[in-house]
Amino acid sequence: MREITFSQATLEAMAEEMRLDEDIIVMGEDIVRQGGIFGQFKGLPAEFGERIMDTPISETAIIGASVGAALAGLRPVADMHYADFLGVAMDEVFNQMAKIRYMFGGQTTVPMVIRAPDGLSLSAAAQHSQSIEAWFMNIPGLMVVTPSNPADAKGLLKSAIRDNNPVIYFENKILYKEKGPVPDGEYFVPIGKAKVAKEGSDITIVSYSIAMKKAYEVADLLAKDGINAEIIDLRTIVPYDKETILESVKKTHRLAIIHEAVKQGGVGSEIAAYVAEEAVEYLDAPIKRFGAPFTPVPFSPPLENAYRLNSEKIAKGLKDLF
Amino acid sequence: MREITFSQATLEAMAEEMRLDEDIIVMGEDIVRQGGIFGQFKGLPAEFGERIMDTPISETAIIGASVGAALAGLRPVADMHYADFLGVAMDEVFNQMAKIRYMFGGQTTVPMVIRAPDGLSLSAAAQHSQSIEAWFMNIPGLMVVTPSNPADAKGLLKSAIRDNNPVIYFENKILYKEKGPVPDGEYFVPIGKAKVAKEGSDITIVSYSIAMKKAYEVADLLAKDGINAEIIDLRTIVPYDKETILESVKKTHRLAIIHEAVKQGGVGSEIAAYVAEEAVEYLDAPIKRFGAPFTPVPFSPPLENAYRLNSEKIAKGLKDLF
Amino acid sequence: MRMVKYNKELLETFYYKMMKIRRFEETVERYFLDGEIPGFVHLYIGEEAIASGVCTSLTDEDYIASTHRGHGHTIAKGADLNQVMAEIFGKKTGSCKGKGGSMHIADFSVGMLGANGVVGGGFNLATGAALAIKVKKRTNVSVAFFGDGSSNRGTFHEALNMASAWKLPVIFVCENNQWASTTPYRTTTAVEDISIRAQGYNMPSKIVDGNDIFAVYEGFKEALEYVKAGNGPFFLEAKTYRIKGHFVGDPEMYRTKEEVNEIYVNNNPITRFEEEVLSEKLMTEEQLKKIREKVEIEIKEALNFALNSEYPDPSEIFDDLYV
Amino acid sequence: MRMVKYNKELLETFYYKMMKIRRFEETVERYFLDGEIPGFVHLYIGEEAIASGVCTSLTDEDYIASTHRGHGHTIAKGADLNQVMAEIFGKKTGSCKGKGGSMHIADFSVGMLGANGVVGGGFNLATGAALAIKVKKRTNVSVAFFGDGSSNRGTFHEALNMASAWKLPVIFVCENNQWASTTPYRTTTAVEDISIRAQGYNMPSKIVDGNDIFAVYEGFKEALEYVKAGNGPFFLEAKTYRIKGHFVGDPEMYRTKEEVNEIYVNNNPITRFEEEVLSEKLMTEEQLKKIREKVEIEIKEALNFALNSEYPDPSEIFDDLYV
Ligand SMILES: Cc1ncc(C[n+]2csc(CCOP(=O)(O)OP(=O)(O)O)c2C)c(N)n1
Ligand SMILES: Cc1ncc(C[n+]2csc(CCOP(=O)(O)OP(=O)(O)O)c2C)c(N)n1
Ligand SMILES: [Mg+2]
Ligand SMILES: [Mg+2]
Repeated sequence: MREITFSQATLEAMAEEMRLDEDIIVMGEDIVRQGGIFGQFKGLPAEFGERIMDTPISETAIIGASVGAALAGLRPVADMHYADFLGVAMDEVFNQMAKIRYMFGGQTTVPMVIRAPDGLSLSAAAQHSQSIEAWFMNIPGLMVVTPSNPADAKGLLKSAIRDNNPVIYFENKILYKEKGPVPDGEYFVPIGKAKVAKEGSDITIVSYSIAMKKAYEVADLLAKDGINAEIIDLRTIVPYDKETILESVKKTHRLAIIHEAVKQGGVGSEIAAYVAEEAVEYLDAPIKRFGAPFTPVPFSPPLENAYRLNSEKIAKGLKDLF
Repeated sequence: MREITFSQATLEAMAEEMRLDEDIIVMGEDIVRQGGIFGQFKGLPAEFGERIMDTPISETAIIGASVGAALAGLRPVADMHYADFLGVAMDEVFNQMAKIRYMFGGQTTVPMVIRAPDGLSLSAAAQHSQSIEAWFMNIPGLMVVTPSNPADAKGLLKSAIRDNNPVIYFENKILYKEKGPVPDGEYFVPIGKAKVAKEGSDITIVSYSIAMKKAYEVADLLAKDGINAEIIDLRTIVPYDKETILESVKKTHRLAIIHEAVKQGGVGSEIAAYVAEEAVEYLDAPIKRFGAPFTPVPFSPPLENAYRLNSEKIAKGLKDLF
Repeated sequence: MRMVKYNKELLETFYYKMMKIRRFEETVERYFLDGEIPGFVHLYIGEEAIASGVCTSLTDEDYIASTHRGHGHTIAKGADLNQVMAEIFGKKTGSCKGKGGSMHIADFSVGMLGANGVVGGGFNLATGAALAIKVKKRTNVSVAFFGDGSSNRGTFHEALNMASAWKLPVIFVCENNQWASTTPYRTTTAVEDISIRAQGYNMPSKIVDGNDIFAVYEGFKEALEYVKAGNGPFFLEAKTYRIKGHFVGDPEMYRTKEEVNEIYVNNNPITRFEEEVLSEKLMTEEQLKKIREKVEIEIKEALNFALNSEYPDPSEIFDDLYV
Repeated sequence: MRMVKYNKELLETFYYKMMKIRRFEETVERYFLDGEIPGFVHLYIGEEAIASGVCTSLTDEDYIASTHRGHGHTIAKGADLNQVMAEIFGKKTGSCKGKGGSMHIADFSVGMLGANGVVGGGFNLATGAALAIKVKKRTNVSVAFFGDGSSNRGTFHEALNMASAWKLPVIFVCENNQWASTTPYRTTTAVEDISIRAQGYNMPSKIVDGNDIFAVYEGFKEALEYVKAGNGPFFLEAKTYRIKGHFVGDPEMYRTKEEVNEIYVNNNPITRFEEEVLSEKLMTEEQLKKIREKVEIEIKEALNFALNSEYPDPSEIFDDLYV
């Protein structure tokens, strides 16, 4: 299979879908002239002209107008620049976008996608490094996807654009440059379905997005001790794939969840709670969650490093379960 | 002990603190002329004059200016009207208020309180009925309290106002009119400390705010079957009182969490995950979470009723654990 | 005389729309006070000339975004009255199947994109709908109704700037009813005329007497011409007054009954219309009466429809969340 | 001649502040490109006259709220240069102990309430600080520096309205540098002069040449007088140009080198100042040189301080979150 970057994979998804459907428009800050701050829109303006729009620095208008445009027949893709700025448009996201279909009794759909680049990068500090996907697990009406590699990035973005529900697409900033195999031809990665990324028998590691890299590292470290980890890539966090998780835990009898976001109140809490509710009798060990410490993201490299997930520490923590 | 309403208890807290400290100011929409939409500010304008301020309908300014005022020496209390509008000011809450102390290396404090009336009331529907406290568990830098009765309402509000950290004070709209015993004289309820509201031996029920009523009802129902429930009122959800929870679970070997907020990704997820991480070996049964279904709040009474917590159903679910 | 240019049909439409809203609101008020209507209700009484004067010039392919005070807009836009009434009663037959209620009334089939429980939530929705019109090269327009108080929300600013920068076909209609809940708008709003803010977006504006349906109609027509010519958005400010409490049940401790009554008697948009068309002999009392009777029948029918409809079944709670 | 009224001390302060910022930024740029400075860095080169012209009239008891482009404001407000430099290098000795970096530089000891990674995050902070000044009956002012692009944020609107409705002592200083990152501001901003928006808040405004420190200084003094007299806020727009890329490392594909160079050569606030004071014989080349030398020493010292300081210990990650 050909290898392309995550960023290119998203570009392919956008271009393919935009060619097929004229109703798709794209708006965001600084996406036209330089192709987006991470190059993820490069070339689209040349091909699609006015369908790619530079917005004012007005996040409520970016999301709110996208919702309005969706109600009037378009399929907007709105770029958030940084996921950290979702707070600016939070009312539009949770009180409008997420609720319109339901509170108006199904009269309409809100087919739109928010692209939200997230995660730690190099010392971008407290307001440009966050992963806030957990908030949206608690907000009915949205779908939330979190690709971890180029193939999923493309397949999930295409699914998100085609979906008639509002979707938040969290794309990790460090992943943009990562290369990986991407199928030729048209394909979709279904929303709501997790992937068993690596089969194993001794412990289930659930992860998503950039933390999948750690999951693999941890699995390798565990393998050295003869522990065979199964890795589940959630891909979608709302709705998350309960069946795949349960099935795996029933097989391995141990569970760990790894994400880059803050551990407390994170996605891992929901997954852990779900398993403790539905399959506690299968567990041979405590459920372990790994995520960021309970502080904002610090700037200085040594502090930021201390803030990051650490595969060795995780592996050590997991070995203790055996 | 004298009995006063929750609403009056908050009024006493405000008045007592404002008398002692001239730096406390209060701002919000519609609080001066009619005493707040739930009467929770009644009388304060008469006593404190210009220190109680009607704001424009500008939630980012209400929170943002409160933060700025806190940086310049005041101790603002900002009223959110409805917790549902926190989304409008979410950036101010999570990127400014919560982070300023940390990201500026402890140069300053941000002593302020956000009062956020939340929860279901009678058919207020999707945008005026929400309980969104779980989001803030995932945001380092805040303290979050959730009183369940008049005495705690007063004691926690006084603690919140005195605290030099930013505090979100979620006050349930239905509780305002509830009466309960409130101590005479000055007292404080410490932030971060849960209360064992009822001792028991067979199952631990963790709850807070309005759902505490359900916790008592459920305990009564369980008692009929000879099940003696211990009830923990969290009082504070950030930081939550891990010790009290663990201690109880180690005694009862069963755990349930009840809150009015959406179950998925709720506070219950974090509590359940924490126990599954730290004390799974003490559990004799699955951990049960009870919360709202995964939909926005519907308007029509029969739908809203179906949306509410139901003590019978919860009790039935818990009996199955034995 | 300014009214000679209005043909009979138009005059009838004006009166019909205004009366329909007025009688609808009076009916809702009564049933709310009787405890038959759940939730919050914000009445449009005294402001009927605005929605009616505006929506008369719109078709079902034009969009409106409304506010918490949305019944008037919904009715003026031509929504099915039975369904609107049933929704407010929380019935399964309501426009939103009972999921929305008064604060979330909507009828997408006539381009009514919804009331909004979030003050200022509609600015961006209307702007986005206008963007869709522009992208699809349609000739329609989008209208955002909004209150004086809501003009202090950041969304006002972001939407108006975007609409103007992108020259979108949207008309911002300010219903300046002097009050934002319990607060006289001037105490928290730095300007007397909200429309002066249009200058900050390079947008033309006009102030009209919002209790004079002819003035509203003319002002809106001017806006419509400007916008339809591709010039971008327009700002129309209609000066009016909120006759009823902020919501039904409001103790109204912040103003006197006299102040309100003064306006209700002397500046009532419906009475003014009646007096004007009668004194100008453009309509007869007989004609007006016929319209009132028609309205009465429709209101009664809507009420019966609502009262006789079933509540949704609890199981419907999970319907209509995702596609 | 307009400058005869400026005494030597003031002229020296102008030059000193501007040169200090310029040389600081050039130093930071070099070390950033060398990979020694982590994170994002937005340079203030070409805009020095604004922060310098404004802050010269402020004391440590006056507040400023800054932006992502905050070094100039911080230095002009009198922050300790060593600590500022160390912070940008991520050192423990930095003003924020290495937790903030360039985008979150702050020095509360001189009333500098922080840079802000959120564009438009400062409007409300400055307004709130002004509220505190008013409540405490102090005679100080608060200043919000902000970019042209940020004037499209809703926070701009909410803060300006609140400040005016409450007559708060705050001065909004717009640094209109023609660009919002890669976007020429006029393509997304509906007005040419941002300051026209002040009218929407009943607020006086003034436009000055932001590359002329005398104009900035005078304009700000006018604002200060107005505000200190208790009249409420004032809006000052300084026209300038962003000489460097949006951030260090910006490929700048959206404009030509010629366009930038033109302005750097012909409208450089520092060169303009030098030429003017020399030609007016208000300062000598000798005097200017002495100041430059002083600046050079301070920059070198700050750099050495930063380079020789330690990084924070990983364990410090948990410090300074809660009180
Ligand atoms: C974002 C938000 N803030 C506050 C409220 C509470 N609220 C509902 S209506 C209202 C007053 C609105 O005033 P205005 O915009 O003038 O409309 P009017 O009620 O006069 O029609 C307020 C403050 C809300 N619903 N949403
Ligand atoms: C809320 C928010 N939206 C977007 C950004 C990304 N961003 C950083 S600086 C910038 C441009 C700011 O332009 P302007 O306000 O004119 O300031 P300048 O950079 O020209 O000094 C943008 C869009 C941000 N940091 N915060
Ligand atoms: Mg009003
Ligand atoms: Mg700029």
